[in-house]
Order: sequence, then C-alpha cells, then structure tokens
Amino acid sequence: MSNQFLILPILIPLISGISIALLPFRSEKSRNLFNLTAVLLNSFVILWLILSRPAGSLTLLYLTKTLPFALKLDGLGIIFLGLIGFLWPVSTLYSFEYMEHDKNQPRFFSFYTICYGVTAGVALSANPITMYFFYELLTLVTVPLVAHEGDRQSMAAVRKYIIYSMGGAALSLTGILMLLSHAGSVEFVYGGIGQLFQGDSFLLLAYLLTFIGFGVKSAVFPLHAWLPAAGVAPTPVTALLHAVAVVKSGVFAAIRSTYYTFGPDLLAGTWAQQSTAVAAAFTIVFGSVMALREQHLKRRLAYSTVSNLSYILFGMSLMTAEGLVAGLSHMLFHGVIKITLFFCAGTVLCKTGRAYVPQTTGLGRKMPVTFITFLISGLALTGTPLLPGYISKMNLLMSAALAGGPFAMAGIIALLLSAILTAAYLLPMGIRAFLVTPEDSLSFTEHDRDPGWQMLVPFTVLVLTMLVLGIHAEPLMNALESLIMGSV
Amino acid sequence: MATVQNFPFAAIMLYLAGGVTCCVLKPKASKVVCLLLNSLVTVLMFAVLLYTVRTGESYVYWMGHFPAPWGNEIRIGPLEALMGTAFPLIMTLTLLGGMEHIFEDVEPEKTNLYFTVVSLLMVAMLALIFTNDLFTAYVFVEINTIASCALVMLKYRSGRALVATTRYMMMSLLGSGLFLLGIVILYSITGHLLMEPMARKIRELFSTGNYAFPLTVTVGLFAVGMALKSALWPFSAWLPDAHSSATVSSSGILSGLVVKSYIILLLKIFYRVIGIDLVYSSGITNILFLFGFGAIVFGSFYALREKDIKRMLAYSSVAQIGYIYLGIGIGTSLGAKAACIQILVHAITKPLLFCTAGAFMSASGGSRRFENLRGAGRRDLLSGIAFTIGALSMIGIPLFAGFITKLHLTRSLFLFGTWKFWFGIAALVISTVLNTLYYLAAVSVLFQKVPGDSPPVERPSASLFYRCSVIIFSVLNLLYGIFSEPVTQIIQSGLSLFS
Amino acid sequence: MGSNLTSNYFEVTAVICFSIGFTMLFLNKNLIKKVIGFNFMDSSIFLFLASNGYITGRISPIITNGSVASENYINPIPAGLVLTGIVVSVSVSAFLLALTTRLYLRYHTLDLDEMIRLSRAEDD
Amino acid sequence: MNSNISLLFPILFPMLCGIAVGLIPALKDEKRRRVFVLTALSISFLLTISQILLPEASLYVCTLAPKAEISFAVDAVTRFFAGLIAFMWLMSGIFSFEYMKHEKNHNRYYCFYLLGEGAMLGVAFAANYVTMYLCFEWMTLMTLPMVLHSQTEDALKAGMKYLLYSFAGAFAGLLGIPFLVRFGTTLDFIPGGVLDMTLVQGHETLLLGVAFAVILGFGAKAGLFPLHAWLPTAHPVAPAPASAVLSGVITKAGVIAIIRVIYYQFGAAFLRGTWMQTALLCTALVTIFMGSSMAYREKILKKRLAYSTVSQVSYILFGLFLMNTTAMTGSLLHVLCHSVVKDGLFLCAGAIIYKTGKTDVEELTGIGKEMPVVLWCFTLCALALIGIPPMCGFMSKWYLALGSLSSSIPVISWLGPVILLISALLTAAYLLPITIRGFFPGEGYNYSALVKKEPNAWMLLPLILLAALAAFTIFPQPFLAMVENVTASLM
Repeated sequence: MSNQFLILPILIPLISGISIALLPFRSEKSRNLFNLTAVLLNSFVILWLILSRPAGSLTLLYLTKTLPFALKLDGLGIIFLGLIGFLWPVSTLYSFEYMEHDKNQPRFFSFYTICYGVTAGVALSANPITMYFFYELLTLVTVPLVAHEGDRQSMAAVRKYIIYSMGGAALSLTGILMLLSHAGSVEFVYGGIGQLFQGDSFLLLAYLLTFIGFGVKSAVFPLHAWLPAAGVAPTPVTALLHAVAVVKSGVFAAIRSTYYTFGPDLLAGTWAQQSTAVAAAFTIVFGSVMALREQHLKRRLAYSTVSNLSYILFGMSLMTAEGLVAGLSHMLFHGVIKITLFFCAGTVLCKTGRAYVPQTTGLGRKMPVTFITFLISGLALTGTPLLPGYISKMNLLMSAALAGGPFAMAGIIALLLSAILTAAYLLPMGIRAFLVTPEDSLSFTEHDRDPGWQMLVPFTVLVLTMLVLGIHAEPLMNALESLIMGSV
Repeated sequence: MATVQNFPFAAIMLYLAGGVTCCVLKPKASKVVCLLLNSLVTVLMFAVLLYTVRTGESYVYWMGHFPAPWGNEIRIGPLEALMGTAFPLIMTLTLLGGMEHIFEDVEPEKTNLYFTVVSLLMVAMLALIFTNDLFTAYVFVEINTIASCALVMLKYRSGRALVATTRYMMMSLLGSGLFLLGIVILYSITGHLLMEPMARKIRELFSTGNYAFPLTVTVGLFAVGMALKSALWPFSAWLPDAHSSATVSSSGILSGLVVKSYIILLLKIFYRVIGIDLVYSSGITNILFLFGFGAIVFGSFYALREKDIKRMLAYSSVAQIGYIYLGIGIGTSLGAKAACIQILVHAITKPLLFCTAGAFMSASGGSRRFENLRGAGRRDLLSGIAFTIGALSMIGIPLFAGFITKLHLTRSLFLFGTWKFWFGIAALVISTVLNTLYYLAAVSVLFQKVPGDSPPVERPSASLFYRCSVIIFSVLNLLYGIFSEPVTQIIQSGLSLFS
Repeated sequence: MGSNLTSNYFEVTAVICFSIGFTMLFLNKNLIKKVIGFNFMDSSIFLFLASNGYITGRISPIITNGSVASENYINPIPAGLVLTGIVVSVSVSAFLLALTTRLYLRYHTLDLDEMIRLSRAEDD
Repeated sequence: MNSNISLLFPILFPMLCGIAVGLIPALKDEKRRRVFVLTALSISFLLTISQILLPEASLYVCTLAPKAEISFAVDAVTRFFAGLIAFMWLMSGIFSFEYMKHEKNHNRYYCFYLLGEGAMLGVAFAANYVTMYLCFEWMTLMTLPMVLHSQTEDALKAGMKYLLYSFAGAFAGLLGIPFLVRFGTTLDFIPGGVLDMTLVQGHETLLLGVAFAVILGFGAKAGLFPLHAWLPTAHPVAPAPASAVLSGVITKAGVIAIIRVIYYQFGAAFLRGTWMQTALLCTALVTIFMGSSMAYREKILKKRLAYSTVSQVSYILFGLFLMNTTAMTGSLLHVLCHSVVKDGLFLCAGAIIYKTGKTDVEELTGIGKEMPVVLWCFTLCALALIGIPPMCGFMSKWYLALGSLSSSIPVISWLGPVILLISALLTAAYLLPITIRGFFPGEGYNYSALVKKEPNAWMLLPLILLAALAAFTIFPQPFLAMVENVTASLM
C-alpha cells in the first residue's frame, strides 16, 4: 500500500476547515452536517491507514540538504492517531449543541477542524523537524480557539498561552538542532538515532532543552500555568484541546524525543533522566493538590489534567519498555476519561450556568444522565477496578517497581498520593450531586434538565468505551506492547 | 575578460544616467524609466551571478587602465553578485508596492525627483557592495546617506518627516565621521587605500606585532561607525521616527536595503581589509554580539508596546538587525553565513509588511493607529493574507523564510559552554515569544469582525502594481522558506572567497 | 608614549579637533551649532590626511624647472583625497542648512528637541 | 481443583436482587418488598453455605489486563468467613424490616444493602490479590450510601470521611501489587507466601516497608490505629441495622485482607521476627488501649459501641500479627465472637432508639424496666465481649494471651496480655453501667409512668438468637474444628 495516502489525514481536515469558513452554507444545520461528515471521513481514513499500515516514509520536500520534511506511520503514531481519530468526531458532535447560540460559529468550527489535521500531522511526522513544524502550527491554530470569547479574560489567557508555548517551542528547536548536529540519520527509530555515545553532557543538555520545550505543552510543574488559565475557552476547546489533543501532542513529542530520537540507553541513569522523573513526580502531586484547592469546575479538571499528564511523563521517564507501555495506556485511558469529565462540566455550565463546585450539590436529581457519567468517569480516573484508570495506574506502579531506584520509589508514592487526592476532588462532588439537601431543592429552575441528544450520544459512547476498556483491556495492552516494540 | 564581467560597472553607470534623466522628465515618464532601469539591472546582475557561480571565483575589474596600487577597482564574487541581484529586484518590487503612496505623498510636480533620489541610492548601494577601495567606499557611504535622507524627507507638508530626516542625518554623519577617521588612520599606517595591498601590509604588521593598538582602534572605529549608520540597538534612536514617517515604499527601501548595504560593507572590511582572524581576536565581535542581543530584546519589547503599525514594524526592524549582528558576533563562519541569510530574509519580508501596512492605512482612512485599523484585513483580503505570511515568516514558522535564519543561527550557536551559547538561546526564546505576541496581536486586530462595515467600505488599493508586487513578495517568501538550499550554497562559497 | 605625542603633533591636533567637532555635532541642541561642529570635525580629518603627505625638505608637487623626478616632491595623493573629502562635506553641509531653514520656517525654532515635541503634537 | 460456575452464584445473586429492589417499581410496596428481601437474604445464605461445604473449587472469570486476572476460589479462610458474613447479613436484614419504618427511601437502602453483601462475599471468595482489591473497593462504594442514608449534613461529612479514609487505605493496599509482581512469583493466594527468595535478596527492608504500608492500608477498614478516625464518626450515623453490619462484618473484610496479605502473599516465615512484626504489634496494642479508653469517655451509645469495635478488632489483629497457631486460633475465635456480639449490641441499641428515641447513655436509666428482653440480650452480649467464662469472649482472649506468652518476642510477649486485661476491664467499665442503670434505676425512678415498650417479634428474634449464640463456646468443638483446618493449612 503506497504511502502517498499518508498526507490524507492532514489534508482532509485542512481543506474542509477552510471551506467551512468560506463556503456560504444555507443553514447552520447543513454546515454542521458537512463538518461532521468531513471529520468522520477523516477518522475512517485514519482507521483504514492504521489497518493497512503503509511502510516507509513519504518525503514531501527538503528544507535543507540534510533536513527532509517527511511523514511516516509507525507504532507510536498509530496509537496517537487512533486516540484523536476516535475522540474528534465525538467532540465535534458535542460542540454542535454547545455552540448553538454562539455568534461567530463558522470561525470556531473551521479552526476546530483544521486543528484535527495539524494534530494528525504531529502524529504522522517522521523526523524531529517535521514534528516541530506541526507542533508550532498547532499553537497558532489553537490561539483563535482559546481566544474565542474575545473578552479581556480570554485575551489574558491567550497571551499566557502564547508566551509559554512559543518559548517552549524555541527551546525544543534548539535541542533538536543540537542533536541533529551530532547525529547522522534523522528518522525516528525505536531505541533512538544511532551512534550517540553515552553520557555526553552536550547531548544531555540537548535532551533537557527538548524536554522543557515539549514539557510546556504537557504542563510539567514550572511550565503548567497556561493550562488552567486556558479554561476560559468554550468547553469543546478545553475538552478536546486542553485535555486531549494539544497536551497529548506535547506528551507524544516528549516520548518521541526520549524513545525515538535520543534513545533510552543514552539517557538511562543520567542526570537528565533523574530530572525528568523528579519533575514528573512533583507535578503529579502538585496538580492534584491544586485541583483540590480549586473551586471552579473547569479549572479543577484542568489541574487534574496537569497531574495526569505527569503520570504519562513519569512512565516515560523510567526509560524502560514497560514504563512506556504503561504511560501510553494511561495516555489513551486518560484521554477518554478526561474528555467525558469536561463534557459533563460543559453541559452543566451551558445548561444551568453553574461553574463552581459548591453550586452543583443536588443537581444530579435534575440531570441524572450527566451526573451518572460524571460519577463513573470520576471513579475511572481515581482508579477503581473494572474501569480503565485502574489498569493504567497498576501498570505504571508495576513498571516503576520493576525499574527500581530511589526516583521510581518517589514516583510510586507520588502516584498513590495523587490517587487519594483525585478521589478527594472528584468523588465527593459526584456523590453530593445526588443528595438533595432541603435548602438546595428550591434553587433549581425549570431548565436544569438533561441536554439534547447531541450531547447524550457522546456521553453514552464514551461511558461504554470506558466500561469495555476497563473490563477487557488485555487485547489493547498486548497491541500496545507489539506496536511499541517496533514490530512496525 | 568575458563581456559579463563589466556588467556591474555598467549597472552603476546606468543608474547614474537614469538618475540624471529622471530629474528632467515628467513624473509619469520618470516612473517608467526608473522601473525599466531597475528591472534591466536585475537581469544584468542575474547574468553576473550565474557567471560567478559557474566560475566559482571572484574577479577584479579595473576602472581605468592603471594597475593595482594606483588605479581604482571593484571586485565581484558570488556573494556580491547575489546581493547585487537581490537589491534591485527588491527595489523594483517595493517601488511597485508603494506606487500610489508615492504619487499621493510626494508633491505632484516633484515626484520625478523621488525617482532620481532612488536611482542615486541604488548607485551608492551597488558601489558599496562592489567597491574594492576604501576611500571610494567613504564617498559612496556619504552619497548613500544623502540619498536615504532625501527619501525620508520627501513627504509632502509633513513636519514630522523633516524632523526625522534631520535626526537621521545628524546620527549618520557621526557614523561616517568615525568611518573616515578609521580610513585615514589605516591609510597613514599602511600607505594604501586598495583593500588587497592594505590587507597584505596589515598581516605583516600583525605578525610583527607593532601598531597593534592603532589597528584595534581602527577596527573599533569601523564597527561603531557602521553600527551607527545601520541602527544597531544603542544607536537606533533615529530609526523608528525615520522609517515610520517616510512614505510606504521608502520606509520599505530604508529598512530592507539601505541598512543592509552598510552591514555588507562592514563584513567586507572585516573579511578583506583587516582579516577575519584579527577581528575575532580583537574582541570587537563580542561587543557586537552583546549589542545584537540588546537590539533583539529591546526592539521586540518596544514593538510590543507600540500602538502605531508603522512604528511597530520599524522597531521590529531594530530587532531583526540585532539578529544580523548576533550572527556576526558569534565569531565563526557559520555565524557570518547566518547573518547573510538574515540580511536576505529581512530584505524580502520587511518591505512586504510595509507595503501591506500602507494598504491597510489607505483601506481605513489613512490612520496608522491600531484601533482605527480594526478589520482592515477583512476589507482588503489580499494584503491581509500577505501581512499574515510576512508575520509568520518574522515569527519563524517552518516553511517560511524566517525559519531558515532561526535554523542557521541556532546551528551556529553550538559553541557549547561559552556564555554566547546561553545568551543566544535566551535571545532566540525571547524574540520568538515577543514576535509572536505583537505580530499575532496585529493579525487578530486586522481580522477582527467589526460590526459596522460588513462589505469592503474602502475600494481596496486595487492597482495592478500593488497586487503583483505583494503576490511576488509572498511567493518569494514561501519559495525561500522551502528551497533555501541553493541560496545558502551561494552565500557559503561567496564568504569563503570574500577575503 | 610621550615621544610620539611631541613628534607627530599634526596628528595629535587633528584628533583633538576631531573630538571637539564630534561632541559639538552630538550634544548640541541648536541645529546651526551642529552644522558648525560637523564642518569642524571634517576639516580636522582633512588636516590629518594632508599632513600625512608632507615629507620635510621637499617642495610642493608643481613642476617648476622641468625636473620630474619624484624624489624632490612631496606625496600628492593625500591632497587629492582631501579635495574629494571637501566636496563631500560641502554638499552635506548645504543639505543640512537647507533642512534647517525649512524647519525654522515651519517651527520658528532651531532647538531640535523643541522641534520633535512640536512635530509629535502636530501629528496626533 | 475443578472450576465450577456455581462459585459465582453467592456473589452475583445478592447483587442482582439488590438491583432488582432498587429499580423494579413493583417492589415499592412495603409488604411485597419485605418478602422479596427476606427470601433474597436467606437464599444467598443457603447458597454460601452450599458453596462452603463443597470440596476445594476455583473459577477463573476474566483478565482485566496482563497480570490482572479475576478469579474466585474456596479455601479454608473463605469457608470460615463466608458463612459468618451471610449469616450476619441475614440477622440484621430481619431486624431492619421493622426498624426502617421510621426511615425514608427504603428501596435505595435495601438495594445497596444487598449489593454490599455481594461485594463482601466477593472479598471472601477472592482467589488472588487483584480480585480481592477489586471487591474491597467496590464494597466501600456499595456500603457508602448506607452511611449517607439519612442525608443530613453530618451524615454527608461522615460519608465523605469514610470514603476518603477507605480509599486511602485501599490505595496503600494497591502498593503491594507491583512489588509482589516484582519479587513474587504470582499474585494468587498460596498458603505460605509467593515471594521468590532469590529476587528478594538485597531488598528486605524495602519489601518489609511495603508490607507494613499494605497492612496499615487494609487495617484502615479494620480500624487499625493510623487510619481509624473514620469509624467512630461513620458507624453511628448509619441506621442501626446498617451500622451493625458495618461494625460487625465489614471490619472483618479488613481482617480477611490482612490474613491474605500476611499468610498467603508475603508469607509468615518472611515476616516473623522482623522489626515490622514488632511495629505491627505495637500499633495493634495502641489501638486496643486507645479504643477502649475513648469508648469509656464517649456519652452517645452508638459512638461508644463504634469505639469498642475499634479496640475489639485490634484484638483480632494482635492475634494475627503474633503469627503462631494458638494466637491464630484465638483471633479467629474472636472474629466469630466479635461479629455475633457487636451485631447484637448494635441491634439492641437500634431497638432502644427505635422504641424510645434515646441515644444518650445517661438517658437509659430504667430502660430494663421498659424493655426487659432487649436489655437482657444486651447484657449477655456485653458479658461475652468482656470475656466472662461461659461466654465466647473468654475463650478467644484465653487463646490470645496464651499465644502472646508463647511467642518469643522480647517485650510484647508479656506486655500483650497485660494490655488485654486492662482493656477487658475498660470494656466492663463502659458496658456494664448501662445494664446496671437499666435494671436498678434507683429511687428517683417513678414506676407509675412505666409503660412496656417491647419491640415486636421481627426485631426480637435476631436479638435473642445472637444473644444465645454469644455463648457458643460452651460447645466449642464444631467452631474449634473450623478454626483448626484454617490454622493447619497456614502454619
């Protein structure tokens, strides 16, 4: 199967995104239909590509003599593509109802769909420079989405978002170029680009710079401030971008640079690995603590994303294959769980206008479906068995125990602490929602009821995936294992 | 002696003739003459470029039949030829881009003088690029100053342009004064004015070790002189006023080309006259590096706070010039290559931004402040898109020209452990972040949906000249971003043949 | 160090005059004083240049009694350079003075900072 | 080990009935619901007994992920605990029909009551660490609504405290899995432990630390010292039958987990004689003493009984931590005794609250006159708890003291019995005054206003049965046999 088709997952959303903005649609409904079909088509193309798995890399152009612009579909790319391919149609459907009475919808939906193509680009890129290009383009495409409301608050959030992302991007570019000046071949290959000798402090510095660069998007401790601030954006944006696509591409890029460029054997045991492990472990606890303190619902979920992303980074920083598999499993499960949580928060916000946690006590009686989904995904995130969170958490703990060493122990303690904190900031809210204390019942208005079908379908789909993943995750885990090992 | 070899000299003579004829012709006719002249010179210089690249060495051209120590000569290598083609090409495109504004801003019956001044400016710049004699360099530096001041001044009934011109004149006279003093001291030491014999004498002196102090002083004088004229940060007080109060095309020419000609002269002096190793050992490059860093930080910072689009672009020029001096200051051939690439990239992008800024001003009632420019991008879609391409290239997004500079500059920074590495990284990060902030802010203001005017209120500047210049500029930007390899090769070989 | 100062006193005076002219051009507020400073700076450089050509005991390079041997004449090149230099500085001073008159007619002041303030006010 | 599907029935049946009670509208009616719940409880009791009497059986259900299989099995420990659990659930179920008349939303209560039983049996039947952990967590979630039942603000607070403490404990328990995977051969429960000594070579202290954390984690459910704070606040808040089950049986889930971890995963041989064993024994003793002293000071009857649970369960843990057969027999006997007795005491308290609404100990003067049968049952159970010879408490305390003395641990061997004795005295101090004041109100009591407030038959039946059972050690043989086959398989 020739690899020309690799360009499709990037082009389809790009073209349809632009055409959404430009074509004069008769009605909102027809534009939504067009948008949904385009996104679904792209997901099927992705599915088809994953199944037929074209080999080799497609070089589009040569930036400089030694730096090609190339696309390739390998194990890691398949996992990330699969995640966004599955979640994007669901969230587009959700955003139709959310953005119902919004004034500039064409602009929103066009950038929303373009972003799909750019994230696919990040997944498909074959060498660090192409990935860097899509990575930076992703920042630019998401800027208008974060600044959608246009009020003073979202402007401040966008400013912070730009400062962090562009600063990080510049650093990661330096790191990549430092590496390329040393390494011969440029292609991503599991185990890292060859002939990098152990412990050369120039390369370790390069790795640290790339880690900081990509760490910004994956919200590691000192560089996380933009994520909660970006909570002001409309929920489909915060749900998809800041819980799934943008932050996951940060983590994806970090994994690419650790396992597929610098190579775990170069980094294992060095101060670079220790610093990443410490940063990740600290962020795990820090994110959960901040989430517990935060009363605004979406900011609380944003902080919980900060902490959960560092789960993945911690798995990655173990520099072992099991650690990577565990990290990736958490990437998938967290993506599904967190997007559901954001959708529930968004429905509550859009239907009842309540954004703060104390206001939702007793609301479960009026919006049963939303709050049952919220409770189930809360349980999943805390890691109760029979739900996906448990499996990735257990794998993380096992790989950390196997890796051994003081930093892995610190990570294990951080993981458990954060699990308790997650329980503390998600479950009470979920349970309180179903217990109507007398004085709350009179504060409900008639339109506090469950949303329309366009929101309920995503809820049910996501809850079902969670249950299936929770109960029968073994085939998926074995698939992860084989994909990573580079059988592709 | 292939006929191609005397094209550079012919180009200078053509421009002189063009300048003279323009001041007698009527404005319309002088416009046509000037444009034809420019395109002709571009073609000639392109032929020279092909010749030098094919032969792969730089040749000397005697003006008059006297051999080296007495006669005057010019020297053309691949790098000079490349700059020689680029300058007239960008001059033509900028003139096309700003043509309506020239006829609006300059007094009706004096517009032909504008084209005279432009031709004189081209004479001076080409001479600076090719000359092999220091005193001729001084003379053309002075002609360059007068011509560029005239360009700034030619804004009808604008007091601000006059004041800006005086400030600009004063500062650049300081620069040329120091430059002349440096030449005179060198002349009194070596006894020559031509670059090659002078370089041989200096190498002897350098090896014997005497005259060490005067030599470092002259290097300092040349560097500070040229820094003053090319508005490097501590001396850049005059640039924002001068570049923002001039007409659209002249501010494009000023920030795109004039400033660069001085830097090319400085590079030539460093490489050919004093010898690059002496320059690196004298430590002047570290100072230039620090000034470059300061330019990037302060230029971007001031641009961020600017409310007027042309002043913002002027301040961003200060920052981009800082990039060039950062490249020179790194002190390796890689650094110099990155500097030359930045010269070309900035020359392509900045005039585009100025022309589109001019179009926005005419599309929103001639005001330069951002709050009146709201939605201008929607009203004039072509310049909106062109401005965005220019902005993305300035930020340094891959596939655009700006990224190539960032790529080469970062590569040249890898002298691990030295303080330059850390300052360089810091400069890169700060400038990317600040550039993104103020360019994206500008783009978002331009594309804001203003409730009042849904249909394009003002007839967008639909003249053919403007449209094709903006399109060619944008395409040039994208092409350079993607196929930058051949140009980098030419620069590389040119630099090696420079000394 | 001391001996050099006394022996080539031409160069020393030239550099002192240059620095005086430079500071006048740079620091003065009044435009006319700036132009004067510029001319003073340029003529000091030409002094430096011309004095370079002088060889003691030789006569000026005008052929009087038909002898063309170069030994008994001083070096004429610096003098030629000074000529071009003077042409350049004259044209620049002319341009500056024209500018000053135009500005005076408009702002009725010769103080550069005052002019800047007035032009800024006029523009907004 | 034939794998038969019937093993799932005792776990799934109560759950299905619970869901049925919760959802089917037809069961809203009082009478029909009472019959349905009674039959459900008794059938599940019979099913559990049938499963226990069968020979060894195990059932592999499914794999959640590599190394995380769900499988159930019947072994000595299951036989001992499952029957107890089902019986206790039946007793307080019967009691609750009458008691719930004063409460609201009955269907929700019974739904989670039955679901709780299913999860509890799951913990008993679990065959490997992961299944036990799964049932452990779901049991917390199922029993939480029982604590939140009254939906008052402090019930909510107590519920959240209960949730977070048991989740904290559960996550500490989760810590065991990765290290057992690394150092042990399998996660299944194998008597004598699964640790592969070659792997463990350099890492003893790390593994002991992990084991300590795991035991403290599961100890949370059993009210062991560091994580016991939720027990005195959560139990009294729940309705009486629920708090009876919570105190009497659900604390035993913690005990099952600790037995599994010590004897079936890390292996008693590995843990015996280490610094960790002495640390555990100290915590147990501290809890025993602290529980009884706090109970003595507590004024509200149900809170007092909750504190007494904290100290009594630590008796059992103390026996387990000693890791020798006699101590083991003592602690298992005390499991039986404590479940029966604490159930009885809570049900009596429930009956008193149901009939007279009095919750404070001071208000109970002359209760014996109004409700003689209830207070007689209360007294019998109290005597059993204190350890007066004919009742069951005496025998278990006897074995515990013997086990502690025979263990060779330097200080603890004599300090243990001393603390047991002091705590027995304290138990007497906080239980007997209620009986004395109940039966002999003294002269201030006016007999004229006396009115008989005996609860109806449904309530009295379980009380009398439990009070009678409290003296089971009069004919100890069957129970000793049960305990015997557990200790034989372990030591």
